[in-house]
Amino acid sequence: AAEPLKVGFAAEPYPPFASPDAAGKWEGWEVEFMQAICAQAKLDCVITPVAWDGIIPALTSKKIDMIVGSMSITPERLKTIDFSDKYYNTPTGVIGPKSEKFDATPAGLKGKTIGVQVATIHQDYANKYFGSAGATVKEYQTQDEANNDLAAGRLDAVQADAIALDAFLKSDQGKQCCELKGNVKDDPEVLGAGVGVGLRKGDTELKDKVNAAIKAIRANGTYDTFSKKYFDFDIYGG
Amino acid sequence: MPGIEGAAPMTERAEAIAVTNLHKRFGALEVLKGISLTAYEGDVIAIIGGSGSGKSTFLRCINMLEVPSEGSVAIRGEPIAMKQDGLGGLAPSDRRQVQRLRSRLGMVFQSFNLWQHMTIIQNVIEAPVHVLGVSKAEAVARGEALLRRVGLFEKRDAYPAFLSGGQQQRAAIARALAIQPHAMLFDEPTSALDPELVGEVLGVIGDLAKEKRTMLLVTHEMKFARNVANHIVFLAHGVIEEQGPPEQIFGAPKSERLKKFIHSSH
Amino acid sequence: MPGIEGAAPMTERAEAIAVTNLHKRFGALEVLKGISLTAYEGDVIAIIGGSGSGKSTFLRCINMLEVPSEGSVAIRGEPIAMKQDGLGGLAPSDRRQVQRLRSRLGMVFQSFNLWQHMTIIQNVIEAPVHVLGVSKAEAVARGEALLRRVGLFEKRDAYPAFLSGGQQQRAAIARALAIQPHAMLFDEPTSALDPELVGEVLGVIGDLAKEKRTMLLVTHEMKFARNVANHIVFLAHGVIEEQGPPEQIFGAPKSERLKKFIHSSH
Amino acid sequence: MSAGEKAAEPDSLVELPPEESTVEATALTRLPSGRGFLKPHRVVLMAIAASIVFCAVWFLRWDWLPDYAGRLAHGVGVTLLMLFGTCLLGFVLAVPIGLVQVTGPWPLKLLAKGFCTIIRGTPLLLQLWLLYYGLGSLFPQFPAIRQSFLWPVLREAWPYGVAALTMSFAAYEGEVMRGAFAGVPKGELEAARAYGMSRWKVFRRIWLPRAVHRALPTLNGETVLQLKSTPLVATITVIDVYAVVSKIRQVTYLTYEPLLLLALIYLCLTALLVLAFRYFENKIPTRSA
Amino acid sequence: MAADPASMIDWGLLALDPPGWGGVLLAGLMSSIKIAIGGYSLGLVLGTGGAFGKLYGGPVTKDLLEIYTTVVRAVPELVLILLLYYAGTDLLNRLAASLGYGTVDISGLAAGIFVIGVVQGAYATEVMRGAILAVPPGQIEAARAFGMSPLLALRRVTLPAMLPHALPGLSNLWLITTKDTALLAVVGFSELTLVTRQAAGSTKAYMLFFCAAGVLYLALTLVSNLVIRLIEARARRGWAAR
Ligand SMILES: Nc1ncnc2c1ncn2[C@@H]1O[C@H](COP(=O)(O)OP(=O)(O)OP(=O)(O)O)[C@@H](O)[C@H]1O
Ligand SMILES: Nc1ncnc2c1ncn2[C@@H]1O[C@H](COP(=O)(O)OP(=O)(O)OP(=O)(O)O)[C@@H](O)[C@H]1O
Ligand SMILES: [Mg+2]
Ligand SMILES: [Mg+2]
Repeated sequence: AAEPLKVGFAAEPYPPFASPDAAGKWEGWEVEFMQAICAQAKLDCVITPVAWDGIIPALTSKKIDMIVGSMSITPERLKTIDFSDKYYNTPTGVIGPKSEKFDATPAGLKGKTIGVQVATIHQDYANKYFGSAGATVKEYQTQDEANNDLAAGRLDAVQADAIALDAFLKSDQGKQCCELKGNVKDDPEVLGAGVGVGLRKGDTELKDKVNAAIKAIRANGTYDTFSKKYFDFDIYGG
Repeated sequence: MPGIEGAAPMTERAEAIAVTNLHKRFGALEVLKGISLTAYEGDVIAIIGGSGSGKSTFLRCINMLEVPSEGSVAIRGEPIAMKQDGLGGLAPSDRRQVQRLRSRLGMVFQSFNLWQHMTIIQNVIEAPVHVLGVSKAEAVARGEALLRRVGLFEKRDAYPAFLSGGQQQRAAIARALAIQPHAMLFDEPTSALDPELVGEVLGVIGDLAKEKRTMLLVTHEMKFARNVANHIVFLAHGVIEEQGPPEQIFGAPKSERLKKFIHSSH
Repeated sequence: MPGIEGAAPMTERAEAIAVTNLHKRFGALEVLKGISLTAYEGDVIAIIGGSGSGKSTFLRCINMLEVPSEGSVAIRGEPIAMKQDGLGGLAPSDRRQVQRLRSRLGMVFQSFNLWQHMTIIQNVIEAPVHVLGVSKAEAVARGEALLRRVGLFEKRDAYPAFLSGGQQQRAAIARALAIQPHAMLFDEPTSALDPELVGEVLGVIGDLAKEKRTMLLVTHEMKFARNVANHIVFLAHGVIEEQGPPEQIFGAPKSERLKKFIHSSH
Repeated sequence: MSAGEKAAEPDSLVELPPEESTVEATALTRLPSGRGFLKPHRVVLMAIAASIVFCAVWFLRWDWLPDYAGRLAHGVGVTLLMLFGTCLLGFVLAVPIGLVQVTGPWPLKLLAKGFCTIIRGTPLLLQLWLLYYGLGSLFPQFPAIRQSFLWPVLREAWPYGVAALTMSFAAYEGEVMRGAFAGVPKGELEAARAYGMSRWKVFRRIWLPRAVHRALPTLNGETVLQLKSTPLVATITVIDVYAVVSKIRQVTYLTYEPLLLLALIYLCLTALLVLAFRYFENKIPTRSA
Repeated sequence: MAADPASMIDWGLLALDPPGWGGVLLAGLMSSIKIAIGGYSLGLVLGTGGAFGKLYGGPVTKDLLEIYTTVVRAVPELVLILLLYYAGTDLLNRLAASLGYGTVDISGLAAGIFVIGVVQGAYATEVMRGAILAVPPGQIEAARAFGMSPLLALRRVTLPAMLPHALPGLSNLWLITTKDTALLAVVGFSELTLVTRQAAGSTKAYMLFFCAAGVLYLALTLVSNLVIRLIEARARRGWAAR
């Protein structure tokens, strides 16, 4: 048999998309997505966790063959690696403490401190629309840290994708303190074209297979079946 | 005691150092077993004795570098206040007093103990400037004069590690002289010196004696002891086996041990 | 040179140490300015001179602890191979040769340099066991005999830091004797000793001389030099100012400097 | 990596050609002089370094650099501020921590020992995290603190970063100072006491300078380690140069170029530190065999 | 919401068997210790050689070592390991391919130990250099005077004499190594830090797992301290008590 295809996952957990359990088994939406496309394309896939810091070099030095890691497709990144077509795209929301009333517009966030995860499309968006309108943008390494600081009162608002925010608002901590202030106005140029599978440049054969598989599972309903287990809205986006 | 047994009429002079019934134990080993000695101003007392007989330890007890296990020490009539330290031993009770008294006791160590991170001149001016509060310019002037006197002026900016043994010893003597001490404690001040320099140091010590400075010196050089001291103390096995003016000690020793000791040095 | 100027007919004896035109510079300071000296087997040569005249440096050059700037050294007729080191100085070219020659040159340092992490007996057996390959049992037996000879047997298991100066010096002598050296280099072997012990060490050195062991000793004790040496070298300002048998040096010194030096030691 | 060569150590004292090692010259430093620096093998090394730099510039992608220059410079500033601030504060704490372990009364000794053990025994990230997310998020619960003048400071992240880094440096360095204090020859301290110096004066004039001098090589290492610990503050939103580079990596998905730049920046900073420490080390010549 | 914070802590998460994460944490700790011992040993060897090279080597050796210690200490370990592991194996594979051999696969563990060893070696070089300088020169001179070869003098005199000076610095390095093993996460190696993050991220019980990891690290430190104290007591024999 051929060598199995090594699929890189970020070793740091990112529920509900991908996280290991204590027995070392990976679970989450992206795990099921990966299994679906591998089955569809008749590929023999194994999950290979790699720390986020080393995931790109692991790809280029062929220690893994593709990355399923909630990577947003942006023009800047396309200069370095290749992406499949998007496989999900979520709206962007803003949350804030229940005690304060404002909405997710530049005017509403004026003078406020907004937390975002570093090096995400949200950071770029927040800088472009809110930062320029008089808000302070603070960068966090992880989403959880930003959420924590919002609960602790060090932030006035947090901007992130709707799924991450939804999970937080449903947690004990989130339920107590915060609420959704609304989704931001879309700007595809900044917010990008959704999340794609990361691939080595020039690996077109695999890219075609993956693209075909995504199309197929979208068409045959597999995609919606496993998505429903995790989300009560359409994660593929418009 | 020198004041009593010395030939010159010394009784009217003030006491410089008075040690009474001094004991020192290191664990089970009793190094000093009850020593009493009074040095009057201007006295030059040489302490002789075999290796390991406790000479260095005795000198170190005087300025409390070793805390005596028993007994008392008085400097210029001022007894060093002692207290029980709770462990069955003694301890000085007034730190400031000890510091004050020490600051006028010049000590020259057997192993020199120059401060390695300072040049020679810095070593010499350290105590005058930082303990006695002499101005730096004055201390340097005086220090340079002293270094010239011991023939080390060209080495003033060298670090101790780069000096010969004799040069280090002379630097240590200059350092002790720099504080213009009331009394000097020399632990083998000439062990690393050649005869010419021994002569010079002898001269320096003689000058100091004329200035009414008291001196206690541990030495192995009998000739030196004979020439410079007005009183000799022979230490053996932790007690003063015999003492007296040089003529008596070297000319007519009484104890067998001293006789043997003196004999071997001829 | 002793072989020529000495009174006894020494020319038929083998050369033990031969130094030719030795120069040593520390930077701009020229400490030794061309010294030539031959010691024949059984010679006991005392090196005297003022502090800083280069006596220690001379001794250290013989076993290459200081690399000479110029000149050559031969041990038992075997010249130490030297080469240019590329920086305009010299360097020994054969490390093994230097090690081999050193292993039979017993050295006693001015500052003892006992190894602080070893007990006295460990210090003494270190070189025999690890350099000469003597069995441990034999080295210990011989070492203990030596320690007894210098009166340190009870301190065999003490660490150097807990010994008095004289005790350390005797330990250093025992350590040097333990390698059964062909020649001994003593840097002030008696500076920290009392007269009684000086006598002992003198005895030891005399014994060694009888065993045909060559000795070079730096000393400040003229009496000692006179008694033990068959040849005296007077060093001044980096050159041999005068040399000869003790009677001549002490009885009829020629140079003004030596006269002054001898005079001051009386 | 050219900064490496710049930091190359000149010959140590014992190796100096004779005409440079007079007693007077030893009081000078061993820092390179123009003549001593350009030896043939150094020229070769520099040529190698130059070719490596050339390859890096030629074969890799650097088009993103101008966009981030400003942020990188700011990041370097934050890194330096964090480094010097915490090292200075940490050292001030380390001295008493080292000292009481050598001479102090037993309660203080125990306290210092415990502090060192706990701080050195747990990851810095955990300490930072406990301080910021643990302790720091307790403060807002108290309206009194929230109203007070301290709140604008407590609300920021950097005070927690400074506190955690300072404690870490103090603990590691305290251990080093303990060894250094214990290593000063006893005789020299005795000499100081024999001249009537008070305990404080013995400490300030003899013990401390001697200990610091002998601890300098280790201190140098600890400072470089501290430099590399500063990136952790990025986890609590203090953006240092490391965080800027991580961000560049995540935005561009470039593998090596930003890391090489980071390496270069750290190299320059380290080279400066090494040179500075070597300068102080050589102020007092030591005779080594 | 329960008022008592203790009741909020789900101790079951620390159970040794899945779904508890206790076993995973312990396995992570063991991996950390293994790597730390490997890397530290390599570092000690490199450090000893480096210190002697720096003090007694020729001018070229000295310069090369200075570059080694400066570069390796300066460059963040993450960068080193990425360069060595990924770029290194990449180059190796290309080389092997052009020579007609198959691909080689360097294990992440070997690469990790190597990188940690090289980094520790640079720090240890400096620590030992300082310690050797602190040994009274006469001690080493005496060894030479008795004809010891440089290696013998090193083993019998210099190393034991410098040990008391080097131990505090070296024990610091050991403690740092145990935590530096976290780097190996980048090459996909599960050690304590990575599994802690995984456990915390999956369960959201950050405080619990970070503190648990802290306790494990602390336990390791305490055991290490005990060993270090034994070594130190032995090394300092012969030092006059202060
Ligand atoms: N700190 C100490 N701990 C244990 N024993 C000690 C200590 N200091 C000195 N001794 C012992 O006390 C005795 C006397 O030592 P001291 O240094 O006073 O002798 P000394 O008369 O000065 O000898 P020397 O002429 O050789 O210098 C010696 O046996 C020595 O071993
Ligand atoms: N490593 C060194 N660097 C610079 N100068 C030195 C060094 N070693 C010795 N000197 C100088 O060389 C001269 C001779 O020193 P040496 O130790 O040989 O003297 P010495 O004759 O043994 O004196 P002493 O009788 O005082 O021991 C002195 O002026 C000394 O300062
Ligand atoms: Mg003594
Ligand atoms: Mg000398």
